[in-house]
Amino acid sequence: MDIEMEMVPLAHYLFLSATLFVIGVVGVLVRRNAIVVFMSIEIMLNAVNISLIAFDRYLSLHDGQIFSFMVMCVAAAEVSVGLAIIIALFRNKPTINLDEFNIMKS
Amino acid sequence: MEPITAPAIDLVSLAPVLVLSVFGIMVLVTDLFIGKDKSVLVFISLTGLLMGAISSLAKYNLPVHSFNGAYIVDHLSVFFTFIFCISSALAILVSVDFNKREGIKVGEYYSLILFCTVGMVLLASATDMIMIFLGIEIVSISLYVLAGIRRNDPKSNEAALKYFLLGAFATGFLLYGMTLLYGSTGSTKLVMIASAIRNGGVASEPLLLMGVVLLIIGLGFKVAAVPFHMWAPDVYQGAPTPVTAFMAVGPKAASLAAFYRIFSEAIPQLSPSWEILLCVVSVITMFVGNLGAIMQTNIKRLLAFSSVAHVGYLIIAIIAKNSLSSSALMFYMLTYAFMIFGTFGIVILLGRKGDENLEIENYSGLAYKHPVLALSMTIFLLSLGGLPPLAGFVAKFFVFSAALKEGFLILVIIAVLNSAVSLYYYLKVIVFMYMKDPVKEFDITLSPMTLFVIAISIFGTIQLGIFPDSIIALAQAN
Amino acid sequence: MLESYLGAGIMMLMAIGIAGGMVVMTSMLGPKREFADKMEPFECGESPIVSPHQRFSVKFYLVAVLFVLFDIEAVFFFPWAILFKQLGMFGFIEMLLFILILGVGLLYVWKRGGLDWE
Amino acid sequence: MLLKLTGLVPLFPLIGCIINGFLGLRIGKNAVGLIGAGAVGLSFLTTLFIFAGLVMTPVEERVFEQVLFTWMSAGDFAVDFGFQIDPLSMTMMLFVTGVGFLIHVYSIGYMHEEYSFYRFFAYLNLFMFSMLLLIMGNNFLLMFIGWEGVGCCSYFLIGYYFEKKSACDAGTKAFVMNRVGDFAFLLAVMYIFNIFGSIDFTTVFHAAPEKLIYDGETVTIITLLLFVGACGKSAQIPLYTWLPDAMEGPTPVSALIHAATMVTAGVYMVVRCNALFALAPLSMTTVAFVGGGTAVFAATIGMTQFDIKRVLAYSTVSQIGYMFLAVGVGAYTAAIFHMVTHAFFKACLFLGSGSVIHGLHGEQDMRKMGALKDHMPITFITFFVSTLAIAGIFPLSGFFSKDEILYHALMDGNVILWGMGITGALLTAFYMFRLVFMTFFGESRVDPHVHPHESPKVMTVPLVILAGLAFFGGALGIPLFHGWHVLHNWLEPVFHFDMASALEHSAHLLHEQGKHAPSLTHLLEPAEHNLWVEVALMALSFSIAVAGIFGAYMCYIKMPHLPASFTKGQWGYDLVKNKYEVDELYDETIVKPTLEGSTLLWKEVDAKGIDGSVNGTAKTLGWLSNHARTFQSGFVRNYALFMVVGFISLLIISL
Repeated sequence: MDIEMEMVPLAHYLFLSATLFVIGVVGVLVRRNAIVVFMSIEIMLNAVNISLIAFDRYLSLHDGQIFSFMVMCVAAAEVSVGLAIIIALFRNKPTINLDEFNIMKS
Repeated sequence: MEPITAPAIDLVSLAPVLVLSVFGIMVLVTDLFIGKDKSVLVFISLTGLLMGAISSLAKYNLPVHSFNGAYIVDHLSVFFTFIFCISSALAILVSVDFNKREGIKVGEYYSLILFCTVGMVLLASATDMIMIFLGIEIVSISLYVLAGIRRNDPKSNEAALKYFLLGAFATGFLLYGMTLLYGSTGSTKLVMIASAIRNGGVASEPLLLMGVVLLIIGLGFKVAAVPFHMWAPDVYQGAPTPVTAFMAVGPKAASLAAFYRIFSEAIPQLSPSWEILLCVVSVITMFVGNLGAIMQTNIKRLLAFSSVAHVGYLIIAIIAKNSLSSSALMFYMLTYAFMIFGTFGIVILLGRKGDENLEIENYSGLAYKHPVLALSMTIFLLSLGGLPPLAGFVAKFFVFSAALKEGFLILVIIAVLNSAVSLYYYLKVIVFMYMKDPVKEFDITLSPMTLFVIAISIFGTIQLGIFPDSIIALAQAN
Repeated sequence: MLESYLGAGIMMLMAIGIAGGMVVMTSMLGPKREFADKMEPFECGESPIVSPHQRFSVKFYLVAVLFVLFDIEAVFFFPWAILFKQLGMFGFIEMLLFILILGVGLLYVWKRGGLDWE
Repeated sequence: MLLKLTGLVPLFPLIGCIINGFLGLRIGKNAVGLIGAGAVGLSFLTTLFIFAGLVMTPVEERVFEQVLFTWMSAGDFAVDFGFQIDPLSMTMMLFVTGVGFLIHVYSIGYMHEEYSFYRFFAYLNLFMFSMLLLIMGNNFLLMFIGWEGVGCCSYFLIGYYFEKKSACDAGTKAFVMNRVGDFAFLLAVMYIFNIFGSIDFTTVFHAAPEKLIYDGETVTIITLLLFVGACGKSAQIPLYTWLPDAMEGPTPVSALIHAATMVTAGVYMVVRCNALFALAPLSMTTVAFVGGGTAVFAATIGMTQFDIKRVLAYSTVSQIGYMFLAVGVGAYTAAIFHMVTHAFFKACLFLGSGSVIHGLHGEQDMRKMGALKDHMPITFITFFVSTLAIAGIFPLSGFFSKDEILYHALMDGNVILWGMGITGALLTAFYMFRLVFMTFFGESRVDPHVHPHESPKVMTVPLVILAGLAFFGGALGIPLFHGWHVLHNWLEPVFHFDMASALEHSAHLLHEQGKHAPSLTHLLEPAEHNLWVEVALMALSFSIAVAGIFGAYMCYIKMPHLPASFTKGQWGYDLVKNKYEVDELYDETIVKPTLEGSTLLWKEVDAKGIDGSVNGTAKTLGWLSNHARTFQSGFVRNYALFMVVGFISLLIISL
């Protein structure tokens, strides 16, 4: 198993992770649907997880695995809170288009 | 395989976290079995906060490292734990009457504040990035819910959504930064990171630096530094007023403590690279905060921008990173807690059901109907503006002196200039209170709890201004 | 010094390029001929009878959220299960505490009525 | 020991403020007045005791520090909350509490009709407290507290008539302009802390010659910053425009804060820091020229005003300019001397004008006054005496103090400064007598519905006392013979500065930096006292004052009669006509150009230039603020975009 892994250098994983992260960022910037924006944020978090695990594997460390567990957990908690907020929002104003939430501004 | 020996567990040093968590759960569970009257929950939460504050003294001979160097009890963390407990207690006290008036009848409100406090204590005591991340998330998630606790109010909803989406977005950056730091130094522990950098054990310098930039973004968002501050005015405006006050003090203090710890303990060696970044952030934060506040007509937005400006001053303490600056940071946050809760206490008192009277115009002529309230507000605002001999001045003086000691002359000049500008908009409110005729009748119910908070805040603001020495001595015992 | 940034720089540029490229490409390459019939929802040649946007009951979301929460907590059981023997009594007690806290959460959800379908 | 009473001096007004502020409405007006004035009276009495104590101590030991508690300490840095009593602060305390007490008494009468009488006295007492803190503080920070405190009280008192929008604007303007000065002051304090590691007066001034290079960059920056602070508080060019506007406040406030005490705080501060200024010749020159310039400039504007209080306000600006002129040429005693006499006569003038306004039921326009001397004799006499004093007529107080300043300006070797001073003296005599003539002499132009009346005793008694002080105050500093100058002998120890050793130190410091120290031995030559020059100057300045008065007489007594004599027709027509032509000539060639020029100065430079720049700054801030607001669009995605842009910018900076 190790031999197979060695064949793919660390940089490739980091590259994948960075790409995913940027895809997430761009998603947040260009999409209007709150749920999709939210999904993009999850992509960012998971991109981070990829780096964490890759670092662990290549530098023979362990903390990153724990870290990624925590990230997943926290992400789940955020999902539930986020969905709850979006549902509460939807009840008052039946839309999830972010551009329509603009009561407060200077 | 070998049996794994149990890691060294030091529950005593974790005492405040445990106590607060237990009380938080207790509030949650009790709420299930009681009726509409939530005063017993208030009592439990206040007891919990008191116990939490006391339990933070359980360790002496500081600093104590525990959990394999992931957790520390030192003067910084104990002092900050006290600030958190005080600010959460004040937040609960101002909420009582507010919630009654506005019909917020959810018991989770109090437990969320307690859980949030747990997160803050973790943040101030963590010396491991995983713990810091957990702390930040516990705080943030509680705040997302608290901001949107008025489920039927579109403003509150919007505030929660904005805060949540942007907060999660910022968390992504923060995490990525932590990952890069971890990847290039091989550890999540702050001390180990520092030693890796010192001993040249850095795998990739560019990744490390990029990690630092990402960290600044993530933490900058949590403390509302420019340009990551834009959520603050909207969220402060939309959230229920006691939550706004709470947000402006406790979580901000906690994030600043973590900010300080990371930058002074993990990556002090890199200061030539990040000093300039933080200087830029600090300067634009001060300017945007103060300039933004000038034109505001809503008191909550005004205070939001003013709190952004205050973060600008506080970042200076992080940049200076000497022993004076850490005690300055602690002292500043303590005084800030009193000033903010005092101000918001009065803002809450002035509101009525369905009409919160948040326009500055509504403060016209307050001095004639309620001279004592107007005087208190004046004291808080002048203290926020840094007028001696009030607490705000001493705090600012401390931070600026710490920076001067490290030779940041220009930064300090800009900061002093900014605090001169800031007085302009604080004065605007005072002008309205003292020098305009009332636009409408004041219909103020002098609720005892809120008055109590205001009284404590007045005492704190004046006491810390005229006799700050004992507290300063505590803050710099390390 | 700058060379070492080169790699990171190229990586960033490519990452941005790919992500941005995908957004730009879809809008550029995708055909955009729009006419009335095309914008109609397609239902086997028939005109649609009801709006396709059916609302799911909020209950589904609630259950989904609760499921996600409790499900993800299970992730912490895996390391414990793998090292069950080595961790011994310490691990066992820790896990009991963990489950206890989860149980309090479950109790809360139950009493709040989160598990009632009707 | 009497000196131990020091802490009580500021305590009394503070207690008065608290009682009046919180219980004022309940205890009734009489009690409020009694407490307000009584508190200041008590602190004046205490000050007298302390003064006696200080006089009894030997000259070398006349510095007494009383530390109440440690205000804050951090690391190696500690600030005490303590008071410093030395001849300088003693002098200030005496006249501040003394004049303050009189003005408090006067206010009881003047403000009696006001609804929020108690509020006024609470502010006034708070002001006294802050002012005493400013004077007595033993370190820069405590001085700064007092400094900000008096600013705050001044702001509240200017805006006392809050119904008037102009009053509010004036208050805000005063506060903001003061903040500019305060900003500089605070920077200077921090700079001092940075260099000396302490902000105690004694420590800093003691260490100054050892740590600072004569004419070095550091000391110049520090002193200039301090001076900018002083400019803000003492209304000097370019930060003076708030003071005339500040006249929107009640008249006793103008007398106490904007004439006698607060506005002279800047002078006090510079004098207090004489050990620093002595090392910075460039700053000294700046101080002198700004002072001299202000003295002339404000005086010219004073000639064009018709509001009785605004004339006095510009006069105050001008007189403080004199004090700075004195400080700038190193004549510290002269500056303090003039400050004291100015406090006497200017307080009397303001209170007198208040009495006039009171008697005319609120009229402030001099064009609607005239011939009041018969209606209000006491006011008139006291006012006249003070006017003579400010105009510099022998042997009144103003004559001696102004003359001393002019003498030192000339002896310092700068004829331009002296010229400024003498021009200012001429203009002062002119506009002050213009004021007197328009108000008390000539035809009555008073609104027929208004019946002028003399003010009650509680107002006139302070006037009489102040006029007496204005008359005899000059005795403090009779010049000519060594040893007669009481004030000089008294203040001497404070201004003692060992220039020789300072130069030695700075030469040493320069040497350490590898630079060559310039030879500055000429600084060490003792200044000689030239008796005859002084006598000649006295005669000159006396005649200048008389000339000014004569000018005013010509313009404002003679000319206004002309239309009336025409209607009466017959007697002495030719004579009058001849007179008229003389007057006309005089008017055309001298008065009119001067007046026009000064009006132009007032309209263009004052209103557009300086006010304009203040307003411009406010506008720019508003504009920036508006732009900052447009970013705050309310759209989540914009905010996210901003974060990303911020990230990229930081990344770029970090490379």
